[in-house]
Amino acid sequence: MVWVNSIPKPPNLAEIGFYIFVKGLPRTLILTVLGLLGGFVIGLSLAIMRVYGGKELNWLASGYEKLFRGIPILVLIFVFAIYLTNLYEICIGDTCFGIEPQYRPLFGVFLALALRSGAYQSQIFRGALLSVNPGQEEAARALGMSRFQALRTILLPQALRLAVPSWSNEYAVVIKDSSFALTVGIVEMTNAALQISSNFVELWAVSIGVVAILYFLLTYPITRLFGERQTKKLKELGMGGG
Amino acid sequence: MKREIAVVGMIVCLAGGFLAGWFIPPLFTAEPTERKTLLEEIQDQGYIMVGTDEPWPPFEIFNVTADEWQGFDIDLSAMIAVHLGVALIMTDMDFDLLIGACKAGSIDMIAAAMMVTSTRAEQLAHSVPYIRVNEVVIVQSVSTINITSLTEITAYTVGVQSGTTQHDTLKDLGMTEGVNLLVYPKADVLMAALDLGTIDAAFVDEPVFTVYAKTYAFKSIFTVPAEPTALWCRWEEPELMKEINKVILNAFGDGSMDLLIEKWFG
Amino acid sequence: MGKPVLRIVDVWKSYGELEVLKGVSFELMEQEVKVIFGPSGSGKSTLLRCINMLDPPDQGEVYLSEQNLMEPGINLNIMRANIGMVFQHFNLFAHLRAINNVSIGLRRVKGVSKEEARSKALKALNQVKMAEWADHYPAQLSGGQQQRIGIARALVMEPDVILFDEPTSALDPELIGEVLQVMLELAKTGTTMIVVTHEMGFAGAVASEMLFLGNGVIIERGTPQHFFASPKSDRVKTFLKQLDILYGSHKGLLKLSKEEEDK
Amino acid sequence: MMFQALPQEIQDLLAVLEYWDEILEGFIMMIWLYVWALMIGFFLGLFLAILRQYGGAIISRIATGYIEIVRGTPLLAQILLLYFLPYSLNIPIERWAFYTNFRISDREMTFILLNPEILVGILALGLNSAAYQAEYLRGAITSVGTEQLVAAQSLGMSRRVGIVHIVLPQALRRVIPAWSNEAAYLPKYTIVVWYIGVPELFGKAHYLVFKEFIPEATFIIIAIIFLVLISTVSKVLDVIHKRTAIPGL
Repeated sequence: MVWVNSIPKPPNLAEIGFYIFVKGLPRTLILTVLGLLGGFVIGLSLAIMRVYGGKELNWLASGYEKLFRGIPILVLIFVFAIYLTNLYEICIGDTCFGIEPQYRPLFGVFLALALRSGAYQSQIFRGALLSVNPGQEEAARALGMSRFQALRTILLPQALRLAVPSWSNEYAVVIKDSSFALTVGIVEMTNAALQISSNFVELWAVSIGVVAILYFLLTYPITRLFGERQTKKLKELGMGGG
Repeated sequence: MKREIAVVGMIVCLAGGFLAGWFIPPLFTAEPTERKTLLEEIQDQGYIMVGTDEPWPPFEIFNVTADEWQGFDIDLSAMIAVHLGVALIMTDMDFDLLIGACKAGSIDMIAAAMMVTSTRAEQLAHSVPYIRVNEVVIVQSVSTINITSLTEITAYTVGVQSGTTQHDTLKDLGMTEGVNLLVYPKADVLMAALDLGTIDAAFVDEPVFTVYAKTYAFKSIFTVPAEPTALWCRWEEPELMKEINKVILNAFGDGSMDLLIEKWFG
Repeated sequence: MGKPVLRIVDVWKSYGELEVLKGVSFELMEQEVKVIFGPSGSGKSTLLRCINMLDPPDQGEVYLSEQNLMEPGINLNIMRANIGMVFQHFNLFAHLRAINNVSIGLRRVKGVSKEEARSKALKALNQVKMAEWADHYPAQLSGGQQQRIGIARALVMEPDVILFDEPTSALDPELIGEVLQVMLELAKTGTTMIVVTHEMGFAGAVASEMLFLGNGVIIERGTPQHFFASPKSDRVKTFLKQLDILYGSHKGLLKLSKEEEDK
Repeated sequence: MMFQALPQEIQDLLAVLEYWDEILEGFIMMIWLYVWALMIGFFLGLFLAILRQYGGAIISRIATGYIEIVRGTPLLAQILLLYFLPYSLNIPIERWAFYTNFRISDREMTFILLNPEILVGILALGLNSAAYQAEYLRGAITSVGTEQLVAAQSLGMSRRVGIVHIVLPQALRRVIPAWSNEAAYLPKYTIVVWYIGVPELFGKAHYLVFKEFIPEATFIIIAIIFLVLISTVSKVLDVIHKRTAIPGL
């Protein structure tokens, strides 16, 4: 049946939710998880550079932070997703990390999310590293550990635990930012909702409302669980600056 | 610790190189001696990436009920894909970004009811025009607006889709964005805004009006003949364009184009 | 002695399961100084908070100048302005200079004009020997200086009674003296006070009556001489002995402060 | 020979900068939205934070619910919902626009103060920012501690006076570092209003892309504008913070 000649019956609320979930959730989750992990690697390296690196490294890292915190995610997504191929063909050659052209927009959005999230996560980890009690490092060094050993075995494990509450907020930010992937045609949850509304114009508000609820269900329990509970747990353990 | 700094330094250098590569591309633009044509590449990878802007029915829309792309442009692209012996992958993006994306190589071809204009032709190559549609000024059925020339519409608030020829036309007539010209990135937002009454009129392709008039109470009050519509790809890929033109001309020859027009505009 | 300023009748207070006050009653006459002491957790601070209704009691009555504070519909804010309070941790307003810390109560509660409030505040600061620090922020002052400003803040409102909640227990030993000195002078000028403290020397010097609070009830009451010479209850004896071990002989302290007074 | 023609990249940048009037219009529109959104967000956020901290059980729950729901849903969805709310409720919208025209050198420019789209944009951004600012403010209020309010009450101040004159002045100082983060990064999110037809910097960028077809140069310019704006705002706020610092806060 041709859509334009016979408009099908509008879906009900459950069908809308189901469509958005089945169609959009995988892309949203892939982008969020990869973006967070990429941001984690970048953010942790930057944080260590800022706290323990020399003047030059500190300067480099804070420059990176300023750059990626200052550019809107929409512009970043745009530049990375659409002009990535161009960029790689110029810089490296004809291949783009061996990524098939059809997945390049997805890869571009991932890069944008990871680079941006890295800049924010760097701040989170830096704060956490600084709020580990300075006595901890002294005690570790007094035992004869090298600076790197102290960082790896004593400071980082504590700092990572301290970072969990803010990190869960970052998760909420990334999952929402991933909705801007719709501008480059990636069908994640928001785009799935827009597809429904472009088919059934009367369902505009409903489908957008449903997708908003879905985002809420994806973010609230996690930020709640890792945010408030973890903060309480950390307090019981007596960790964090004192 | 030194090793760690080296690793971190490498990451930074990569990022730095990445940015440097952005700003100093001439350093790297040594012409590759043996370059595969896009046509060969498409046949190697087994699919063609076609950029479009959904929704713009009946040219293109993603049908959520059938879970597939539908529309005149989609069918035409499918014919080309079949002819090339490859799969068809549709990529949806904002209309005004299509040309830049195609130039950058993110998509291989544009099939988005894009009319032929001289400025666009400076950027990209167009195929044989496959259809010619009118542009119409539409208003709510209950509206009393009446115009005898397009210039008169400047007295009202008009909505257009960003980056279309209609956008350009009205801007050239001296309308001001945000005051009496409202620009929406998506057609369905534009149509909803007209129905809502935040705009007095909209300026769109006639077939698009026909489709949306099935849902909304709209009427057409003025018709403007427009440029023909064509498919677009990069100037550097004449081989691909030759194949595209072949398919379109064949379709005109064996009557399948008439069937398509009957199916979508009939 | 004049009429009772404060009368507390059978005050009960509990936090959930925990009974903190189990029927406390006493009267406070004008110009009288009462010292309340006892082991931690015996409800001393809670008693003070019950008196100025920051934590209203569950049961019982509190009369300030024969006005029942437990009566519904009474404007507690006005009543509280007549009860000064000095806190263990000073609780100075961190965003205000010393002078404004003292004058803000006058201006916001009593609606005194800016100039008048300032001159009154300066007078109060003079009284606690802090006038030259008037333009400092609390964070720039030592604990003893902060506490003296806390006293001036309570004093400037000209309250009927001032409650002191362990005013020296958060201070370093060398700073305690200056605060006690100020409090001694206040007592001498006839300020009505209730002081929760373990400074037995101070108590001996100024208290007209001392109350030993244990497990939410007044176990023993009497003059300082009574407590130092022959306390009746065993719990008081052990407690005083522990204080002795901690702070040295209270009798010695008592003598010292007496000598100071004589000078 | 080499210097006869400017490099292509520079030519592209110059071609885009030819449209400086469009860019300036978009920039002013962005700042306009930003200032309003920040102000609405601040006052509403303060209100929400106080309700959440000092309201009774029910009011505090309502404020918490609002904050969590807004923080948990994407801004784009909020804006689209708000824009089509009257549409769903069948409330007709009258068309109106307040704007001024002015000339700079030879270009005719239009500065639009308010139209329905801008109103929705300002409201949506403000309502969204309020939820975030409320959380920062609540954190600051919590860190001031209850003891300060107790001390104020012991002087005879009412709860309301104590909150307004003792707790808030301290909380507002403490919140500056966290708040200036929000203030500095809010401009980035104003671009979303382009989806409902506000001619804002990002929309202008799209227009330039379809006019000149030089997306790289256009978006580099847009990115630079944002970078400069955001670093300026955070620098200024930093200086203000240092200038107004009080010992111990």
